[in-house]
Amino acid sequence: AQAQSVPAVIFDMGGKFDKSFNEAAYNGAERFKREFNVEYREFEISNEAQREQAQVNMVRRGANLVVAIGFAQAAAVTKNAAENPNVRFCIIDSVVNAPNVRSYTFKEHEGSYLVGMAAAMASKTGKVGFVGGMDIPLIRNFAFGYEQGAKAVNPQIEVFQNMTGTTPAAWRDPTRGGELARSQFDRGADVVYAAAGATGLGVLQAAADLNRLAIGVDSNQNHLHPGKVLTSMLKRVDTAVYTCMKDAHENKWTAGALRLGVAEDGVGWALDQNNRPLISADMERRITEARQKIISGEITVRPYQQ
Amino acid sequence: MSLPVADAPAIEVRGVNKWFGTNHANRDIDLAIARGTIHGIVGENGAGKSTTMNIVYGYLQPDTGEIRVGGRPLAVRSPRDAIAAGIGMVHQHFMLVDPFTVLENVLLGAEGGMTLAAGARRARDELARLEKDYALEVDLDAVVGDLPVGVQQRLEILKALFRGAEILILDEPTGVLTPQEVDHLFRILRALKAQGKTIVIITHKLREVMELTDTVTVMRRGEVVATKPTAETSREELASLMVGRSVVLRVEKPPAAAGRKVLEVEGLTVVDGQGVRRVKDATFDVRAGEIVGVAGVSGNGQTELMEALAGMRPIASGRVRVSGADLITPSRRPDARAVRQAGVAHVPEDRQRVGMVTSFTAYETLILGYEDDPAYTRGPLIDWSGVRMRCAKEMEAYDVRPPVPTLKSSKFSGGNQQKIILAREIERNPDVLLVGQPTRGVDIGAIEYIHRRLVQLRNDGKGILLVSVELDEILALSDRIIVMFDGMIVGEVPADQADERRIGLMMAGIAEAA
Amino acid sequence: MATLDGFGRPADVPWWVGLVLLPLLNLLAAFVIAGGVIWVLGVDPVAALKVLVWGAFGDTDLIGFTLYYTTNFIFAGLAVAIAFHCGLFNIGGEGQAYIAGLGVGLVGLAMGGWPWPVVMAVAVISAALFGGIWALVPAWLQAYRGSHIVITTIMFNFIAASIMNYVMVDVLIAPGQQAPESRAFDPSTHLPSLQDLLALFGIRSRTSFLNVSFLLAVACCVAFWVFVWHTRWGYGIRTVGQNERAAVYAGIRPGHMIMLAMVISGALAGLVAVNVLLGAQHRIILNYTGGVGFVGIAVALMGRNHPLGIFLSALLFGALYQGGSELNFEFPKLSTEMVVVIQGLIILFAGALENLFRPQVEALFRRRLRAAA
Amino acid sequence: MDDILLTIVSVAGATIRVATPLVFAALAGLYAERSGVVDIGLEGKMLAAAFAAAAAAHVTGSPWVGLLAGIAASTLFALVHAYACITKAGNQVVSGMAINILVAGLAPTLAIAWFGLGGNTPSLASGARFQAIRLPFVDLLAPVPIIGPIYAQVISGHNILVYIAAALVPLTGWVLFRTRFGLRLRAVGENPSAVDTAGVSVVALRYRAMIICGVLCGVAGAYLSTAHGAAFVKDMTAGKGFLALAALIFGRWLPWPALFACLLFALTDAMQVRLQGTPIPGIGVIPVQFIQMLPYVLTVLLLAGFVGKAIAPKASGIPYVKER
Ligand SMILES: Nc1ncnc2c1ncn2[C@@H]1O[C@H](COP(=O)(O)OP(=O)(O)OP(=O)(O)O)[C@@H](O)[C@H]1O
Ligand SMILES: Nc1ncnc2c1ncn2[C@@H]1O[C@H](COP(=O)(O)OP(=O)(O)OP(=O)(O)O)[C@@H](O)[C@H]1O
Ligand SMILES: [Mg+2]
Ligand SMILES: [Mg+2]
Repeated sequence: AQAQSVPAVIFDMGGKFDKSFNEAAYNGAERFKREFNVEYREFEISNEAQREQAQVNMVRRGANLVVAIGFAQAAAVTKNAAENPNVRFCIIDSVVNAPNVRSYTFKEHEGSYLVGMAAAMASKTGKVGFVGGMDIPLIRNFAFGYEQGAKAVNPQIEVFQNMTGTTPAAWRDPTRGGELARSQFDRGADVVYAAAGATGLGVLQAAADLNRLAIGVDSNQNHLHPGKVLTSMLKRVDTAVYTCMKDAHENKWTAGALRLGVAEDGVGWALDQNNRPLISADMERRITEARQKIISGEITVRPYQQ
Repeated sequence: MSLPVADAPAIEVRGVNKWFGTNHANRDIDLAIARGTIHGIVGENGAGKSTTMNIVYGYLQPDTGEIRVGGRPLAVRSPRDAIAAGIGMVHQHFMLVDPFTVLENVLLGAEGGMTLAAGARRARDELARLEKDYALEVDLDAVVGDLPVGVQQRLEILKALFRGAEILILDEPTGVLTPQEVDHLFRILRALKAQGKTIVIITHKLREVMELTDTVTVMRRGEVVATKPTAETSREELASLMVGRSVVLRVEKPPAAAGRKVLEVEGLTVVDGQGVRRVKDATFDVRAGEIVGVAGVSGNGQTELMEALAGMRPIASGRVRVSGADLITPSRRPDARAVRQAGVAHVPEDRQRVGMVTSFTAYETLILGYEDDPAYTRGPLIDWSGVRMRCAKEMEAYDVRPPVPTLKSSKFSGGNQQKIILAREIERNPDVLLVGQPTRGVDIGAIEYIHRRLVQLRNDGKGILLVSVELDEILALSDRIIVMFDGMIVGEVPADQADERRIGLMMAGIAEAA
Repeated sequence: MATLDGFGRPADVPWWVGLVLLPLLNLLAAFVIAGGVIWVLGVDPVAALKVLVWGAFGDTDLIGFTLYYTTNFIFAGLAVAIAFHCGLFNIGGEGQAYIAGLGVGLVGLAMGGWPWPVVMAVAVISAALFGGIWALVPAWLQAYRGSHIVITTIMFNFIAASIMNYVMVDVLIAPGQQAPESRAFDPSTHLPSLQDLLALFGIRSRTSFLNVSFLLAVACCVAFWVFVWHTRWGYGIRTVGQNERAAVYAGIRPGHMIMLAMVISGALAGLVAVNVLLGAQHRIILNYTGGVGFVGIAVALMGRNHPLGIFLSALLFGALYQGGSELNFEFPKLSTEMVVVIQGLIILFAGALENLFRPQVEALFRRRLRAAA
Repeated sequence: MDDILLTIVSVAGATIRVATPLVFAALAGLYAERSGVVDIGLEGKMLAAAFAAAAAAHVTGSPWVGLLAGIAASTLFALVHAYACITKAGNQVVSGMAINILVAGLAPTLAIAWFGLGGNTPSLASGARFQAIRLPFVDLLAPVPIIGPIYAQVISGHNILVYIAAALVPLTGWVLFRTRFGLRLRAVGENPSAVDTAGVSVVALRYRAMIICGVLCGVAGAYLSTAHGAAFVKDMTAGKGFLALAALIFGRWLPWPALFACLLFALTDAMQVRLQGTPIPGIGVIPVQFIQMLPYVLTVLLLAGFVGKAIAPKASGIPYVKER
């Protein structure tokens, strides 16, 4: 018989309650724990040099499934997966090709396309903004999809873009995020999309302070400032983490790379009572239509090319 | 007895003991100072004079004992209590804030209110009165750092009087003054006494004690050894009380046999970091086999002159030749090492802050400046065991106590530190020796030794340039005397024609009165 | 001791009071306060201490990790100490080590296929050069422009971070990858781990990062001792550090010594890169230094700027780091940041509050000595 | 034309927001260093205050309680520094550094233990933050060209702490040069023995200065996390304490020049946002990293170029000991 699965989750910097990316992963892990009544070990990275040793420590403590949240852990996963062929690894947001690694990536550009449409439709000034976290291809992919969505609604629209920084610190600098958003609002933008982890909280805050609109990311952030968050681009990290843990538990786990888009329900947009008043029926209809067309292939959203 | 009789002494010190770490600086001090008198305190460096008076002033706290003012015990926990009791003190090192104006310095601690404006107005009136009464003229709006020391001292007295001092303590007030300024100070002090104020004056200079005071106390090694009415004692008696034995102050010195010029200084000008010209166009020379003394009130460019000659600071113009070869010119970077290698040794005036690294051991101090000398090195490494051996030998020869090469330099007393430095500089057999303040803070025994050593070096045909603010020392040792004032060499006098009065006038910048 | 008594005044307190007793008391105080913080967080300090000790020395892997961190801290501690000897407070070890990572990384990337001893030699030189040059600029500014080295080295930490970012993100990033990391070095360049060496002592380890750099660190301790106390440059550096005016008097150029000390300091800090990148990570990763330059300050202060002391305190900190990282697994409330707290407390007590117990302790000894006198 | 005005107004607004904590911290440093205590622990005290303020404001929902908590935390560390440097004659630079490191570890440790947010505190609700204040006459002046928008967006619309910072500069100038405390403070930084022999306690003066320093750093930190930002974030001071120190040096330990130095640093920071991705004629797009290092490079250049010769209060950095 297969040994009992002993899962471990390693969150990346930002922590499991970042209201965004890591929190989504945390929710997935908690759902697994609730449904299967299986405890898991967890660890939050607090500096760069820790990642590899954190995974090693989990393995030493008997974990046979290590779920690594965030692309930054890819290198460590590559190395540790090779050294521990009997341990299963999951990596989110990056692809590691190894017989004992399952990789999840998302078509962020597709989800961003949908919220880009929402932004363009909600904008009265014809100017919208984007605040990214760390300046990496992944985040440029968000921006690229967002721009395509906005242009699809209003070809004349102006899209301001700023990245918060180039280090992982860019994921957790809400003050700077707020300043970046303010500068975009000052230039006339009235909707700003934040794809910046905890930094995005500052963007949402600035929008609330200045009575404009923001778009959240990863988790559903509509509730953070009800009426001020137009919508959130959902990235189902929770589902990914949950299925990975569940599959391992049920012995259905396979290695390989999974790429989740709108069609797989891996990305999407959030509509709930918090933003209901902001989304007109017409907006909802057009976004839903676009979603269908992406699934059917009628619309192709181009990913960002390096 | 001409002393005014008073019911209670102005100040009484009873059984005061003070330790600095393991150093017993004051031992069972008992002292009474009569009201309306001028009381002198004499003693060698380190005898504990300043410590006692700092305790009276509340600046230091005694370990045991008590202070009485006007017969009543007074808890002086801080200078504030002493000031309130009518005590004022002018410290050995002035307690002034250089960037402040005179007025701000006077106001400090006696502002007369939360804001400055009102107090300042009142202070101006009061100060005008004091200045008139005691001939203490000072420009209230001048910046203190720019004032000459004599004026700074007047300011210190003014500060004390402004705070209503009835008892004034002066700690070595004359060390930095010219003879003429000393006269002025003494006139002020006598005027204060005439007003009924009590004055305590600490000094080394027995002549001043005899001239000014009513009573004198002698301290030695932390103890009071005697208190006498001045009229009933003599300089000789005081000197032997201070040292604990009778002393010979004169060194035996055969006539000079001056030879070739070993050090030639031409038109030397030194400008400091602030752009002030410290040495102005100095020209002189030193011959083999003679001692040339540089007299002057401290701060008139002697320090800068020595440092420039030693290669420690750049010169603005002029040149310096050693044994006929150009060594220092304005275009060359100052290089103390090159100067040393050219045969110029240097005993700096501030031995602890310049001449040694106090945290180094004695043997490490012994090679300062010579650490790359082949005699002390083996390849890239320093030959420490060789250095230690040599150090032990030289400590023996120079009577350094204790003769322990591994002892930290800071653990030696001032005189012994000086001997280590002398050993280092002399034993390298230089042609020229630059010596600054060789006996400052050194006790009489060591002074005798150092003076003998310098004369011996001169007899061996070395050229010595001696800087000292002690006129007595200059007169005792020099074959020729040059006088510096305000960075200029204002005169040169052969030793046999030198007298104190004449050199004093030159030191004050008053041209040759010949 | 007796020699001074003969001098008429009682001697000072014995040497070991200042060198051993007081540092230990200070260390103890730091740990007591740290224990208090742990207790406030709702964790039993004794239990935490047990985990910490087990985490540092509990098995051979853990010892390996401890010694791996010790290696870093020896380099960083020596770096801070050489600057201290020159009277300089080099807070820039972090940036110097980081920039040196570029030097090591370029060697690692370019020299694939070469035998490791050659790669290591070149990498050591390259690391020393990069780190040394990065330290040279603040040194020059301090020596000739009077800019305070504490502020400039800190600014250089930030500037180094920006430059390395640029290099990592825009130049060296491995193609097709999100994380700003270079591609992995060729396996031929990897430094041999010390498992084999430890096996000689009967210690068997599987996966620690410990590698030959540890031996380099030990060699650096010896070289440091010879350099500082037995060469004229060391003499010059110490003279400038203790008394700059005496140095000028002696003909030692303070500016030269400041630059020399800082170059060596930067070079030593740079060697951290050899241990981490060539010995363990085998690629350049962002912020790989993780505060090691700051730990160096604590190590140097604890170790009284002497290589033996630095070795011992680096071991202490290595154990703290390794044991501290295990703490988090056992007590989720105790983050690895707790180690930074302990480090700060040690700097506070061993450095700034070094006189905390001195009066009382010395008085204790003096009372006896005075009575004897 | 409108565009340029808009940019200027927006950059000026950002400059003021970014400069405020620098001004508090620089003035804090001014009091400390004028009293003769070098304080490179401004950074750590700000960070401690930022954490305490955010945590307290989150728990109580009141920014004022947060501010008090921030001030208390910062002052506590100021007193630790004072005890080490004044009472125990310790090394001031080492003490400051120890506090920086201690707080850099302590704040996230407590944050993780209490909130589990990877070292951050939860986002504050708007009621728990200092809100923007609308000054009177904004609407009245709105139609006036140039002055209208400047008044509305540069002068008005900041939170109360910004206005306090602005008021503190002249206040500090007045205290320093017109009051008894200021006279003594300046004196004790130049020559503590002069103050001591004048019957004024050096220790008490320096402790008082350090308490003021602590309070001001506390406000600076609270501003970061409860006014400008809406949460404590690990390492959120990011060198601001050192920039403030550099501004103080550049400002020759005087309040007005220090203010201008702070504004200069803040301006480079605000410009940085604008410059991102904007091509500069003749150079092209400058990589963000190089723009981001501007304030730090500027600090080094200023220290090297202009203030190489600035004269610090003479006694600063040297412990005052009467008995060697
Ligand atoms: N603040 C201090 N800390 C430690 N030791 C001190 C201190 N002040 C003085 N001493 C020591 O106490 C002793 C007495 O010093 P004091 O200054 O009272 O002597 P003095 O008689 O005034 O000498 P001088 O003529 O040089 O002024 C000396 O050995 C000195 O080294
Ligand atoms: N600040 C100090 N730190 C340590 N020791 C000191 C200090 N001041 C004085 N001492 C010790 O006190 C002793 C006497 O010093 P001091 O300079 O007062 O001697 P002295 O009696 O004047 O002798 P000399 O005539 O040789 O100068 C020395 O042995 C020295 O170790
Ligand atoms: Mg004295
Ligand atoms: Mg003496």
